[in-house]
Amino acid sequence: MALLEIDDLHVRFDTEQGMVHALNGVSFSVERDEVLGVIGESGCGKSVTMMSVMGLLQSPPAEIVSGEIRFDGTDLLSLSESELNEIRGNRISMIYQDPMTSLNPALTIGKQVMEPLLTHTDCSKSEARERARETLEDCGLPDAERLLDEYPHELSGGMRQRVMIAMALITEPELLIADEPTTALDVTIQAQILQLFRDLRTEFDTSIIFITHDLPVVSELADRLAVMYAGTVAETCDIDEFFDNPLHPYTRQLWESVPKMDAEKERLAVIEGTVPSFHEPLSGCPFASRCEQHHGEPCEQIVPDPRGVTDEASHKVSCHLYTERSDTSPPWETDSEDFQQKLESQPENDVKL
Amino acid sequence: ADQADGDGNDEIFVDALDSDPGTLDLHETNRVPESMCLTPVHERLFTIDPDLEPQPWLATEYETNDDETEYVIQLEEGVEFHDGTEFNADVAKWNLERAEENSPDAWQFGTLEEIDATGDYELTFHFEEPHPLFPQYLANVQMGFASREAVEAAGDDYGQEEVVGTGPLVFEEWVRDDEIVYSRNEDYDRGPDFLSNDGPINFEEYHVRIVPEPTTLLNEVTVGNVDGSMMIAASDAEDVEAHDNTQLERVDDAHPTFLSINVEAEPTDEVEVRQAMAYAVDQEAIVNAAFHGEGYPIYSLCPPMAVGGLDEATARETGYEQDLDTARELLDDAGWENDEEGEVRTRNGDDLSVSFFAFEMEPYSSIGEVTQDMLSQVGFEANLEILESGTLYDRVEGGEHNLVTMALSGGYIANNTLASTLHSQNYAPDGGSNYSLYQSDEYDEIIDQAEVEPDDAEREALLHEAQEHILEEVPVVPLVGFVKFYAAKNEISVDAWTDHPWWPSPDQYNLHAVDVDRS
Amino acid sequence: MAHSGEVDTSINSGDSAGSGRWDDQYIILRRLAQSKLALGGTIYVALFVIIGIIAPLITPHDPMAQNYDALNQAPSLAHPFGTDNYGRDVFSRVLYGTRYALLLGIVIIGIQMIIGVGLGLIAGYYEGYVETVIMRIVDISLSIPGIVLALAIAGMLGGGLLPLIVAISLVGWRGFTRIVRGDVKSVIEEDYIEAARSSGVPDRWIILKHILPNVSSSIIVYATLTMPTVILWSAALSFLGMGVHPPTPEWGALIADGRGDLQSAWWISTFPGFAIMATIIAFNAIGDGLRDALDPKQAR
Amino acid sequence: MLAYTVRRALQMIPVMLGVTIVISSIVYAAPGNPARLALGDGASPEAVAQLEQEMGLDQPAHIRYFDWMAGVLQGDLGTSIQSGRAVTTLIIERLGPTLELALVAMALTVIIAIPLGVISAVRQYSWVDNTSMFFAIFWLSMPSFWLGLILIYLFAVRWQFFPVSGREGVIFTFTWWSFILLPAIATGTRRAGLLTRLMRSSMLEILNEDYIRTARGKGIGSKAVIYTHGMKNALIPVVTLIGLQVPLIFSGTVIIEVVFSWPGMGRLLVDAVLQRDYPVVQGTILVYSVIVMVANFGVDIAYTYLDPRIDYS
Amino acid sequence: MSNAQNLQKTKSNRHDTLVEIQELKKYYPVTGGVLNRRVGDVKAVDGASLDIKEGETLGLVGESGCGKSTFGRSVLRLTEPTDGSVVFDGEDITEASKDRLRELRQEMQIVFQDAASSINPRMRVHEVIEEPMKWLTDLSEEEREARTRQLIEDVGLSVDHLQRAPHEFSGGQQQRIAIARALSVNPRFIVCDEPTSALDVSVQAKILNLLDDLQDEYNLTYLVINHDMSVVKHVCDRVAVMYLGKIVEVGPTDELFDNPKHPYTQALLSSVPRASKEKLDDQIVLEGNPPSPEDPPTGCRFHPRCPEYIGSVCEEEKPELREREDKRTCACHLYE
Ligand SMILES: Nc1ncnc2c1ncn2[C@@H]1O[C@H](COP(=O)(O)OP(=O)(O)OP(=O)(O)O)[C@@H](O)[C@H]1O
Ligand SMILES: Nc1ncnc2c1ncn2[C@@H]1O[C@H](COP(=O)(O)OP(=O)(O)OP(=O)(O)O)[C@@H](O)[C@H]1O
Ligand SMILES: [Mg+2]
Ligand SMILES: [Mg+2]
Repeated sequence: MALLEIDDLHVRFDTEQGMVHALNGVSFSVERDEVLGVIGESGCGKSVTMMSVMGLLQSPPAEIVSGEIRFDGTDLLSLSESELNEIRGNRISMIYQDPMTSLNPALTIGKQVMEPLLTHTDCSKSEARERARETLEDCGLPDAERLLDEYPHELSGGMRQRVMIAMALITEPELLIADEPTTALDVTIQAQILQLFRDLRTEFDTSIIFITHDLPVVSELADRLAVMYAGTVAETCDIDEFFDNPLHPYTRQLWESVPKMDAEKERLAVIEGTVPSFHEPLSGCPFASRCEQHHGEPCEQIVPDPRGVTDEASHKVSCHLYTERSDTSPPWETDSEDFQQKLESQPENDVKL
Repeated sequence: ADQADGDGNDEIFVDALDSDPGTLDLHETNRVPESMCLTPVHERLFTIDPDLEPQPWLATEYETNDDETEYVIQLEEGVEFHDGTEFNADVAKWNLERAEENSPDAWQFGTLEEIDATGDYELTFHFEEPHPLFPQYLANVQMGFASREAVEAAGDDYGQEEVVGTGPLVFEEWVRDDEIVYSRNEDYDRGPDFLSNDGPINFEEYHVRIVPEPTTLLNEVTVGNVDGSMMIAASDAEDVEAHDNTQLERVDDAHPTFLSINVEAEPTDEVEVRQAMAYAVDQEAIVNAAFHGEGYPIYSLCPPMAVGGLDEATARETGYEQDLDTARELLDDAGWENDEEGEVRTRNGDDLSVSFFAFEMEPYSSIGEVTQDMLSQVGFEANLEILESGTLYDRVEGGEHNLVTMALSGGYIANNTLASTLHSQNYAPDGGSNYSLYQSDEYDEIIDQAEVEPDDAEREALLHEAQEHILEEVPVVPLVGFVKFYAAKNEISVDAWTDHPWWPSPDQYNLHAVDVDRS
Repeated sequence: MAHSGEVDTSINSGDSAGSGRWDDQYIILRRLAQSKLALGGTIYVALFVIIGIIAPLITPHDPMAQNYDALNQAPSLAHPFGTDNYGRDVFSRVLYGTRYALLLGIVIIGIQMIIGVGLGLIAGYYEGYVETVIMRIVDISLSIPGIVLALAIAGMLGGGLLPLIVAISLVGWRGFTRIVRGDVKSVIEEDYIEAARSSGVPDRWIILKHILPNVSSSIIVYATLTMPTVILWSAALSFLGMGVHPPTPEWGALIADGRGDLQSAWWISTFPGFAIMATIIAFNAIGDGLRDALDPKQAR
Repeated sequence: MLAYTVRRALQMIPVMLGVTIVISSIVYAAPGNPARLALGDGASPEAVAQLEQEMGLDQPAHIRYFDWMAGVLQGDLGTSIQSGRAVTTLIIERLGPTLELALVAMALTVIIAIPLGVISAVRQYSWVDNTSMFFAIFWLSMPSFWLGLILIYLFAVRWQFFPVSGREGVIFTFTWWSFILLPAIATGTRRAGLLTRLMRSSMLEILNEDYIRTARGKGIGSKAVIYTHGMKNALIPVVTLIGLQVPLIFSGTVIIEVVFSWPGMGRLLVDAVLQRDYPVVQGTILVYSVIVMVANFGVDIAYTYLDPRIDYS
Repeated sequence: MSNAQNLQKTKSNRHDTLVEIQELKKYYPVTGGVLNRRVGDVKAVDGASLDIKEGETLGLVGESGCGKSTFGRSVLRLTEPTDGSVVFDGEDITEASKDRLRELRQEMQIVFQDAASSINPRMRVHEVIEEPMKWLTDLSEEEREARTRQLIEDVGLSVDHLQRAPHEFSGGQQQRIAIARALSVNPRFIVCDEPTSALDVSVQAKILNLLDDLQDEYNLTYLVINHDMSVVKHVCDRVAVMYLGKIVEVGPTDELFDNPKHPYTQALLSSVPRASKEKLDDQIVLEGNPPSPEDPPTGCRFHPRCPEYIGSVCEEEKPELREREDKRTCACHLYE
């Protein structure tokens, strides 16, 4: 059994401008001891998904319409607040997107790092302090003893992010959710944090969900990838598969548009069009309007199964190209070179918004 | 304040004032609140009896020469100040000299040349000119006596921390803006003969609370901690009267309100115009509208109850009562014409318009409004401006007005009233209080003569002549006399306190008559 | 050239279609309407303005007409709010009071705004000693409790409508300056100011065209929320006898008029009191509503 | 820290100077002749002129200002025209009652407003929230002097629970409380309304901060989240808010002192203004300003202790 | 090319130096102490020198806070530089009068990182684009309008958009509007301060392509500030690396990426994730954080973090930025 299974999760927000359908059937699972990278453009629902897992969505305006989130077999959505409190911060921890605002400015680092331990175990204050110091050191913060009595504002961004990580790890959770932990940081600091994550993987055996919108970053760390698009999961696969044999047209096009360090200077491929409006529930494949392999009616009218259309457990894709509804097949599966050519031969005037 | 009850001997009587006194040095002030706080502490050489005649008080007897330029006054012996020092001729002389030097009312000494202590208990006063009203003046609290020793010892603090007199109450403490506390002078036995109680007063302590807000004062008197007050607003008098807990007495006061008409400015420099104004005014209506009915119409500047006042019948006969037709006729005759009633009259293209100032306080602003209305009925255009007093005085001194609402505190003695309002010496632009800017040698002469006329009847005749003179010339239009209110809780027995309205001063209760019985 | 081919006409999905500023205003209005309190306030104020303007048409009696035959009458059909000590119709006086409230509010806030916003813009935009001087003046003025200063000014000027306006205006501008300066400081951080500079826009124009419109919403909110203060201060000063003089049917003066009759003729001061309260509640409601509507972050 | 305190204190000096200039300008610019008013009706022009000279009214404004300042620096605020007493003495006598009233009003405000604001924020849109917001707006909109009149009428006149007016008794005794309670309520209510709302919105703001989410994500119970994570942060703006209330409370006491016959500085000021007692007006406003400045200073210093982010060294 | 021929200026030859920046400094005062005196400086830019050649795209990379934006703004004199000179097409703009500066603004424009904040939300799109023309050129209203229409299409939007308010556009579209505004006065030199870092990859690609197209069309010179090495690699002809207010290395993109000289550049490059199956294994992970520009280290500013630290010379002497043996420009004692 997977450690965490998210099954067809639908979330919407009731806002002044109308209903926002943020999640339109998100499904993926995390195995024990694996790092799942979740990638997607800004606004595609990464954070909302994770907030749902943590039970931290503010309701109203948020409303979980349907779906299940099973953690180690229990449906988190059916738990009461206090039952949920047993789990979060203890067995599941989260590192939040912005280390600058996610630490309480009025409490010392020590107090905040110790807090999960004091809440979830009955260890004494001094034990907790000792553990906090150790964890901070594990997270690459020298001089942890002094740090315990300092306040967040006295720390740099990178250090704060390490504190956040230590805070999440102190209870040795089974699942660690990291929501864009490096986005706010500089490259050199990002490298440090990524290094830390790699080290932690070996030291703590915890599963990690690593969220980012930065493909290169996730490729450094993840075992598996879930590609999100407009509140759905377009594709879930092993990282190697992702590079070798991406199935979903979005995945492919996304990959093409990323400037790469080891490629020659060339014109970047672009994805035409814009993300569909979130105001309406999905009426077809969300990527249909921008899809190069778009093939008519089914794409526009039938929502591809969010759990993945293929039976394969390790590589799931949510696209009509792989169902019997499609009369064509994806070009790269049958003839990969053809596709490459097609890309290269794109007329220049297409390279516009 | 409601402390122990009992036989009435250990009670506290709480009075209330509407503003904090500035000083309790009797020689430094002549304002009403201060006077009210001082009268029970300081005795004077004379007092006024119910027939309004001066009676010796700290004096035993007095003599005067024929032309009343010299007074010899014998003092009571064995009188002690509250600090134990003796009251004698030296102390009295020192006090009166101090009053002459400092008091705002020093004019009451007239042409005093010198005071001699001609014996241990005898004072002799020499005047340049006759000073027939001197004993009356000596009945004012400003002419009272403070312990010389205490004054000299306290220096600047006298009147602030220390007040020492000979009277029935002993000053204890003054908490600013809050209250003044007095205790009973147990040894007091010099009350004038006309009082039912000439010994110590009937209660243990006397407190004067300062309550500036009229509504609060009303509430304090009816249900609160104040036992009695003379500061009730006219608009609240009925409420006090109607309240189950309280009683109210009304006494007419000599204190007049009137309109001063600027005799120098156009068009009120014409006597016909002024007379028309006087005919246009309905005093009764003003009483109702501006005084809530709590006043009485006056037809001469000095009401009958003032010393030298004109009796009402004469005043009405010589003077004016509302008569709109006569007013209109007068104006018509003077060439101020209009086609229709209520329209503004004109003459040679000029409107009959007058500038009219009224104080921003009640009842003056209301007097202004009502009078404006009345004037317009006969064809005046009265441009009423309601002004704060500082501004009003400034502008009136500049002669910018035609008409202004005025009142005179005191007013008990006709000479004073008539001199201060209309004597050319007091010409307003020079800083005086003659806001009519009236300058008449004839009038001045009558007043000056009355001031020094030794014979009472003669003097009265002169004063009446002066009043009739102004009724002809109309530099003022008399309006309303104030009414004094004595409000008190029912548990206060006040039987005799209004019997003699001038005891111990025109502004004060007869505290000797007050009895507190809270049982 | 190459770019003429395909043009993307789609509009960002999150935003509603429509045209620009009207759209903004529509959203603001809708937000206002959604808050029942703000809606109520707006309706009340609209009525209040209308009443102020057409008072002479709808008042049953002349507010100044004295009637000695009908003194201190309790509310009745003829006099819905009763009559006062002079037989004047309290209802008419209260209605006329809206005129004074409006007049005082608009004039005083107008003056405060001209002084305060001007100085605030200058202080916020120009750094250095200009700012220091202005802000020191604000500090100084803030160190003197407002109504104490207003009372002294109005009182020493002798009371009356004009001194009242002068006093409250002189005291109140500082709030605008503070608000505006703070906002300018944050607007100035925005890159569009830098962009305007690099577009050669002169300072004066940057202030008027780029900064002022972007701080205007807080000015409007602040002005709306200042209205209650102005009304309360005028009432308080009039009550102390340093404001509008008695026969004038200003609400504070009306309360002062009837304060002695609370026991016997409660209606004289109670109705103007309620008029003040209702107006203040309305302005507060609109102010809050506007603030929320203009600043979605605050809308919770 | 000390440097900051010193700097902050030094900063008060120019402001203070500015305040004296502002006050004096207003006083000197005012029309009306205090000498006249002091002498009363019927005073002779010579007497008025002499008094003017004694009071220095014939001097140009800047000379008067410097003379006055010279006195102020020695603690001498001049002499009252009306009573002839030292203004300093007059003020000292009344300062106590005013401070009492302001502090009690402040305490009432804080005691009512802070918990109410917090509860309203925590239980947003609940009946507690709706009710307290209703009352907050209600109180906020009531002219304090009118409220004072009504309180007197109801609680002192009608039901007679409290004395009508005045101040009696030794501080903190029962009598004292009975006298101070109504005026303190009248002074504080409007402020309490305001503070409740401010408290609520600042608490709401804090509850929406990311670090509150972080705390909830740790699995701490919601009460603990509010009290350990919310309150400490909420306290920081509250100090500012309370600081902002200080001048308002003092402003409020002025009129309430008149309504309740409370023997404080407000009455002194009102009387002095009406009587054009310049030195008293100048002195009272100055003292009010000093109080406000000291309060603001205190708030700023308190701030440095409360908010670890502020580093003033 | 229909647009605005009247605005075309004589362009100097490609590869001539267009902008020459020498020892540019920008200090921000730090105040403190009892009297709030100036107690120090944030040395945001501290003696940076750089040549920008006509027609090239020069990338400027560096960590957050190292002074890139300050540098860019000082070059345009949007903030007044503390010291140093910027010579634009032979003219020292740090000396230029206010009026002259305004004329020069026609030649030099800027595009900001956050498009949303760089457009006044209260203005219509057409006002936004027209504004520089209004103040910087003598074009008549009709001419301005015509050019605005031309520009909006040049950047890939349509004339229908001109009447709309900025908030109706997505981030990418807003950036296009900002670019149109910068282009409106037909400048020769544009500073792009992180023009895509607020955008998603798919949108970033479009903007980068657009900038590329416009460069050809308008004969533009770019200074592209960015912290994303892969973007820089992708769009720039040459790259300058900045560390703590100083340029530490400059070179042609390929050479610099293939063979970085300065240890900082090396670390920087090795830190960048590759987006490939191979994970970084030879990564140089720098210790510690960049020091504060208020109190920069002595000597070589990088020495406290430098993996190649060679001794006291690093601490004591400031390395000079100059051309080294293999035609590479860097500032490091390793190559002395
Ligand atoms: N409180 C909210 N109210 C309304 N809509 C919301 C709210 N929170 C999120 N959304 C919507 O949900 C969608 C998904 O948001 P989410 O924060 O999960 O995106 P994300 O993938 O995390 O993006 P980013 O990379 O920018 O963090 C967005 O379209 C957003 O507009
Ligand atoms: N107006 C200012 N006042 C004081 N210091 C400033 C100011 N602007 C920038 N700084 C400081 O100057 C330094 C350089 O800032 P700059 O914005 O140029 O960095 P940057 O390299 O552009 O960073 P980023 O990549 O985050 O945009 C920083 O330490 C910053 O705090
Ligand atoms: Mg997110
Ligand atoms: Mg920058």
